[in-house]
Amino acid sequence: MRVEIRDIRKYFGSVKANDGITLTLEEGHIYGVLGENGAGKSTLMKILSGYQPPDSGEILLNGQPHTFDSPLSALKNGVGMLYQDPHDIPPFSIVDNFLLGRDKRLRLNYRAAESELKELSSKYGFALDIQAHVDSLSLGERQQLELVRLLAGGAEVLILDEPTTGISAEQKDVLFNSMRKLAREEGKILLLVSHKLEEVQELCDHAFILRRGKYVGEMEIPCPNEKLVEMMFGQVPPRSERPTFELGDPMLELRDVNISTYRLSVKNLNLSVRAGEIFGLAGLEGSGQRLLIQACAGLVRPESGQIILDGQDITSWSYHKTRAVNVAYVAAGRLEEGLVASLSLTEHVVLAQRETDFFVDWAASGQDAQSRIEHYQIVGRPDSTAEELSGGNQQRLLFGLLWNKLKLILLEHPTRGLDVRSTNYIWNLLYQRRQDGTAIIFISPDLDEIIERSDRIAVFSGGVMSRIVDAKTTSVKEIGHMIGGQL
Amino acid sequence: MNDSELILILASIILQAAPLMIAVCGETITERVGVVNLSLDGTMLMSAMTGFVVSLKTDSVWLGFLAGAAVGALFALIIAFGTIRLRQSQVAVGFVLTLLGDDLSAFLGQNFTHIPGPVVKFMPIPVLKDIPILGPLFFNHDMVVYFAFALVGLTWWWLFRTQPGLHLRGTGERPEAAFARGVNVNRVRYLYTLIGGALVGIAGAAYSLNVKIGWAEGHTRGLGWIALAIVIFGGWSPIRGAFGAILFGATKALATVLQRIFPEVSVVAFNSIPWLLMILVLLIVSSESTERIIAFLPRPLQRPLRHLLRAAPPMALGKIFGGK
Amino acid sequence: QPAAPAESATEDPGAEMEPLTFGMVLVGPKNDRGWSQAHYEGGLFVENNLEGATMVVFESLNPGDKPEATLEGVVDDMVSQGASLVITTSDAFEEDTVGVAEKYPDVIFINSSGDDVLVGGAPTNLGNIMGQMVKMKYIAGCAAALATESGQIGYLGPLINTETRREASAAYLGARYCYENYQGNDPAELDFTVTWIGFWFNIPGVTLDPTEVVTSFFDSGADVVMSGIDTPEAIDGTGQRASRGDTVWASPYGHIDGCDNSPNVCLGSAFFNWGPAYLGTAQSVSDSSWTQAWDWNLPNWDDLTDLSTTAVGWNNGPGLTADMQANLDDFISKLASGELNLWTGPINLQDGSEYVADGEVATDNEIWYLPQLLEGMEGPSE
Amino acid sequence: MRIRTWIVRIWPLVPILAALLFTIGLLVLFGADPVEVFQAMWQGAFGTQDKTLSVVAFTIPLLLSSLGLLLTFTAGLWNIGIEGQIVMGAVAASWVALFMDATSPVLIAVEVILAMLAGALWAGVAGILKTRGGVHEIFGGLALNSLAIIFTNYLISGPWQPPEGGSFFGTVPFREISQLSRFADSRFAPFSLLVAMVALVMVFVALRGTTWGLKLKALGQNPRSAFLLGVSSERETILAMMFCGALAGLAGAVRVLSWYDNLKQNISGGIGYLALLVVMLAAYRTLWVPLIAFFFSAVLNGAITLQLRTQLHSSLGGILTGVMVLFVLLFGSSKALGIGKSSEDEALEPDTSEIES
Ligand SMILES: Nc1ncnc2c1ncn2[C@@H]1O[C@H](COP(=O)(O)OP(=O)(O)OP(=O)(O)O)[C@@H](O)[C@H]1O
Ligand SMILES: Nc1ncnc2c1ncn2[C@@H]1O[C@H](COP(=O)(O)OP(=O)(O)OP(=O)(O)O)[C@@H](O)[C@H]1O
Ligand SMILES: [Mg+2]
Ligand SMILES: [Mg+2]
Repeated sequence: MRVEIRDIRKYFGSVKANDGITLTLEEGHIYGVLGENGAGKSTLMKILSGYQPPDSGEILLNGQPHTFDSPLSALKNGVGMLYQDPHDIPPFSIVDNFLLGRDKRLRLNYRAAESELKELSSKYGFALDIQAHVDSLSLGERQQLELVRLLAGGAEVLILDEPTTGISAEQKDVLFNSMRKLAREEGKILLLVSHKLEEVQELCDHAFILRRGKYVGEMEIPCPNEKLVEMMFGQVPPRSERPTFELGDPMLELRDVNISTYRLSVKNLNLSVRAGEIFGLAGLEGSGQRLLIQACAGLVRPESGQIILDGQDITSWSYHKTRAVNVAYVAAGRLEEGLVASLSLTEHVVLAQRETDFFVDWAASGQDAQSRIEHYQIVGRPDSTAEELSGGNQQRLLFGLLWNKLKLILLEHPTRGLDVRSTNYIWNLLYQRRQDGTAIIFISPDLDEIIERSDRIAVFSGGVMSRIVDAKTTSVKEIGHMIGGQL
Repeated sequence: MNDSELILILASIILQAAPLMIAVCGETITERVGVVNLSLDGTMLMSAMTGFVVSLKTDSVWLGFLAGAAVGALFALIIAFGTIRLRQSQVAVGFVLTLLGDDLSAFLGQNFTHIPGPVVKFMPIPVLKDIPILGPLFFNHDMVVYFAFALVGLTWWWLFRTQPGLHLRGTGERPEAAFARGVNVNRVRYLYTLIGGALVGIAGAAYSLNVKIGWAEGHTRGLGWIALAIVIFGGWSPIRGAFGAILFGATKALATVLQRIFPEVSVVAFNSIPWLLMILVLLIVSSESTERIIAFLPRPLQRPLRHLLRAAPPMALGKIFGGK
Repeated sequence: QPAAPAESATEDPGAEMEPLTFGMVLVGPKNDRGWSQAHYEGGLFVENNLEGATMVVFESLNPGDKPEATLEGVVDDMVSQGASLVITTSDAFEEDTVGVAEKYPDVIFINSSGDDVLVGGAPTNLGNIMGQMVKMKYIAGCAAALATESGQIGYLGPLINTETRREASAAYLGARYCYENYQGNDPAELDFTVTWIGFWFNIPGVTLDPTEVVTSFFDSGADVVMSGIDTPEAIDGTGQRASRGDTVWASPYGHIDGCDNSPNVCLGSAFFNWGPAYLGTAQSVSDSSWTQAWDWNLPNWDDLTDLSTTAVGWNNGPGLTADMQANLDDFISKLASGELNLWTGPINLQDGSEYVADGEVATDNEIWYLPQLLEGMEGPSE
Repeated sequence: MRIRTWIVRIWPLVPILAALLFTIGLLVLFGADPVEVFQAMWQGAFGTQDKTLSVVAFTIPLLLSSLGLLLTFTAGLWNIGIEGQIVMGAVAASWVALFMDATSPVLIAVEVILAMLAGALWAGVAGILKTRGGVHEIFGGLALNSLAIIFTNYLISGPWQPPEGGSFFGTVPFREISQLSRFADSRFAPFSLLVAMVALVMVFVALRGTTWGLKLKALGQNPRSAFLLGVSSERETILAMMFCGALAGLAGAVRVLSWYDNLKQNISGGIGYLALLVVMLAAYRTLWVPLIAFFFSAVLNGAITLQLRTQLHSSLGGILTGVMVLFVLLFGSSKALGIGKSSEDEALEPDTSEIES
């Protein structure tokens, strides 16, 4: 199979997501697709996989032009895509999810489906529990499920959009091995969209680079990272060095805290974070680290134990009470839990104020908003709504709304989906916060980030917290194993 | 009250619950595909009126039901068009249609109130009706009742055992995923919204042609809302919904019986029972505290209890597909 | 407005009699097959029998159906359309009618089923009219007793007030008498249950559903249902029940053609016939001879279906068998001749207390203001 | 382009006209003369001073309820229970009017306050059922509506029945001193208008100029984010409900103290539902609400004379208003129809062309 993408264009109003992109893909290769945020990677992939039609341009399979009116027709022609968030149906059982859209017969044939599932997943080294429901799976398992579905659908070209965000080291290895297998042994074409150059270097043998919707070049892999980065960003962005910082007295202490929901329960957490310290929590989604953060934020009640903030016992305080003593919580989903899509920046500023007076002074608030926009370099106007902001700018806004002189900041995935530039910016903001003696606890799926940014690290696995390791002395490998359960 | 009398009462309850069961099935289908058809109350009034008038003019109950179904589908079409194509709030459009259906049915039906008309033929099933208890309960009725039970079974089978049913549910849970698997989301939504509406229409006609014979202003007022509540209580499952419909019928019958047993209590008091029960039941289904209570019970009990009492709506219910 | 009245006035021998416009305010829809429709037809009767009389109707005047309408507003309109007589057809309108009567002293007002005149102190341009439905209820009750085999009769009551208690009790008296004297049974064994739905007609969610009440009567062993409410659920429900093979009867209420909805189960309907009374009033108003009165009008015993004379009536239903009919006619003749007065003591109230002493006869007032149901009836009194 | 902008400008009128055409069609179908009909309705609404006054008088409770609904709508709540809140307000006011002894001003003050309390409490129940019990306010509200009416029926047929026995039609008329003084023996009480205007201003300010209004807006758009931004969802939800309930209760008081003079069964008769339509037709814009409430009141009052003159079924009024709201809802925004869509709009709207077609 040979795929040619010819002069693809896709505009979203003023935004030129794809602006005349032409690529050629050869059988048996693993291609990397690189580019900063909004470069147009996902858009191009969605077009190739029939999720969106291009405004113009054409796609040739083995020389024949094809137009895909739906992802299914693309799959029928051998092109399948694994989306940034797997397009599966959480409440469904795995088999239902696998069957949806597959056979055309009226009655569902579960037995056949189950055997096919088993066979394929074992073939690619996936361990899937057929009986489970999708929403009980980890992100990695959900990806595996999607892959199996695509392969069963006869995919010859497989597109994976940022597949490694949020999956464990083991799962990543499993994924990459299966990908190699697919390319080398079965001659399939694989496209890997990723922000992580290391991964591209590790897996791919060729990389395309996009910028602001345009094709800017390609490279044979391996090649020096610098070249790639230069192509992606135009110039090499300054690598932010973490300023060393003298830690203060303990700011947050957890004394054998037990938290349990009917999904997961975390047993006797003991932990002490010092003023100005940055504490990283690693682990697969749903391993308990999020519960810890939320317990500190007052979003879940511990069953027992004590949470002490700066000498004050805040155990099972409400979220708002906790917030009032200068604890901030920044959730992962920006527009879901953090910003209100249709409210303007000014309105956000007013809402988030520490003490709000009953009547709003719109003029003053507007200026306040403007000054924050400048200070946090947000691309937007005081009256532009949150949803009009780009991912990174939304994140900047979230930080712009934080009070100053905080005691504790709790972060989930602070830089998810952000490119190096935005990421550095966000972290610099956080480093500045330490000056006020603010303690920072954050969750990240990205082990490099955790090791690079934290002072100390704890790893969660199945509701158990590991011993606390020092970021300077540990390695991705060690953390990876701990995530795997060897605490 | 001896037990033969009890059976009679139960049989009547089933008879009166039949239209409600049909409406609940219809709305369950609609909501399962992700669309809330809030206009049930207005739809049923319109279809009850139309059904009666048509069967009066044509002297055929079947044409009456057909007309009822058509009206139901028409109202559903307005909802579908307004919310899928025009992207308007499903609740808003539905609510306006509710009030409109009420007035419109009163106006169009003004010359047909309280007059005799054709009714569905009684049709006991020969052998089966003589089975002790079950016979009189289930096989001593008419087509409407049999249809209701058949429909409940069929709907369940369609939803949970067939490929189209899978498409249906997938669309209601996660349209973008369904789309990625080749489901034409909006066509499917149109289709099942219309089917659901048609069923609701049939239910309306079933009232004026079988259970509350004839037509009068506001003839079935309130029942549409009840049906909507029962869909929730039924946890979006036709079978649980059918139980809900029968339970509701039972409480109303209870209100009547209680008045005879306690003549000293104010007559009005009993009329409030169904509503109090409605609140209670919805509490059980959707309150967090139920979850806590269940959590206290022994493990083996928990799953079945959750299955029986709790329910979460389809994830994409009421949401417009295509939004970010 | 039609031009007719002008001419008819000239043709009219009785010279100065000018064409009359009269208002008719209904509490329910004019085609409810019951209370309101009977009044409406009474109005039509006037239009047909009084030269140039025209009726202006307003239906469903009640807060539920017409929150935006008030009796006063409606009457203003009617008067401005030239009405010199306004008939308000429910005791719901009692106070408001007094109000408008004072506002329009030279318009005559009739409040049907009200009792202001009886109580006293009503404005002089206000009168009350009511038919002696109790007498027809005797007959309905008797018919029920003649028909029942199970000895259980269900009475579908509207809401509880003096009028409805009066009529339910009358039905019971009739039933008890015939159950004893024609059926030869022990009256103590007669099971006569009243179930009140809570209003004159079905209000979904607020009243009991009459259809369901009827069904539950039959389920609990009754084989005759008498209706006391404005709408025909009783006869409809019974008809459907019969179509399922049960032998059951119904006796509808309020409208002369009440049986039509399903004739063969119908024992006959007790109905109001306002035509004669309203015609009389209209005539006296237009020749300005009207005088205030509280009329509790009697039936025409010679022909209970003669719409030009009787105030209340009884229309035999196809459901009556020959010998039922014979006994019923005999009972009616006894009532007509006055040889039988069912309100002759001893009559006890439901709580057992004596209401009419042995040998005494209840007065109109005692009957009008009956405080409870009677002993032997089941169902709430308050 | 000229024409297009022009279309966009006059577009809002199109659905209204369509609704009128629909109604006219209905009339013709039933052999009525539209001209005569609209004449009659105009007469019925503005023919005489009394009529105009009763249009105003009927507007007031409708307006009060609509204003309340603006709050709940902003908070993303469908307060269908408003009907019951009106009724409970009426009940509370009646209780005072029937049984309390005091001078007129005191009576009125107590009536108004208790009415607002009662309405607020009834709304609060629906609010708590939602926040604590997860029962959607639509269903909680419906149940509470019926319960409120049943409760009234219990009162007027039981404890509060007139001496000559309950007839379910109402209590005895209140004493003069316990009623609002009316303008030129109409049903219009100037005081109530004053109150309504105050309410209007307060709601306007609350929504435009206060953090509370902003909180409600955030809550309505995205409860989760609002909560994390420091909005106490439960508190604000219940508050919004209760303020709405208070205004509804006030409306109920006006019903029994100036429109009627006693407590009747089903005192509201759907004013609450009508108010929901008003707010929808006003597209949730505060300043439009009074106009539309007045318009609705005029249509309904006109329908009375219409029925008297032409014997047409009076549900016509309801049909006209209903169809109007429906059409505006469906075709009101030219954007949704793709007419006069500007390029920015498209940039902001998630692209779904492939699904739309
Ligand atoms: N549905 C849409 N509506 C409007 N603009 C869109 C839409 N989808 C993508 N865009 C814009 O098109 C550009 C390309 O988006 P795309 O998601 O392809 O970037 P990307 O390379 O995947 O970025 P990231 O690395 O953050 O995923 C961005 O500016 C994005 O905002
Ligand atoms: N759904 C949308 N609606 C409106 N505008 C959008 C949408 N998606 C993207 N955009 C526009 O596209 C631009 C880029 O969006 P995107 O989220 O891809 O940012 P980005 O290029 O990834 O930048 P960042 O690196 O900050 O994430 C935004 O400025 C936004 O105005
Ligand atoms: Mg982006
Ligand atoms: Mg992307």
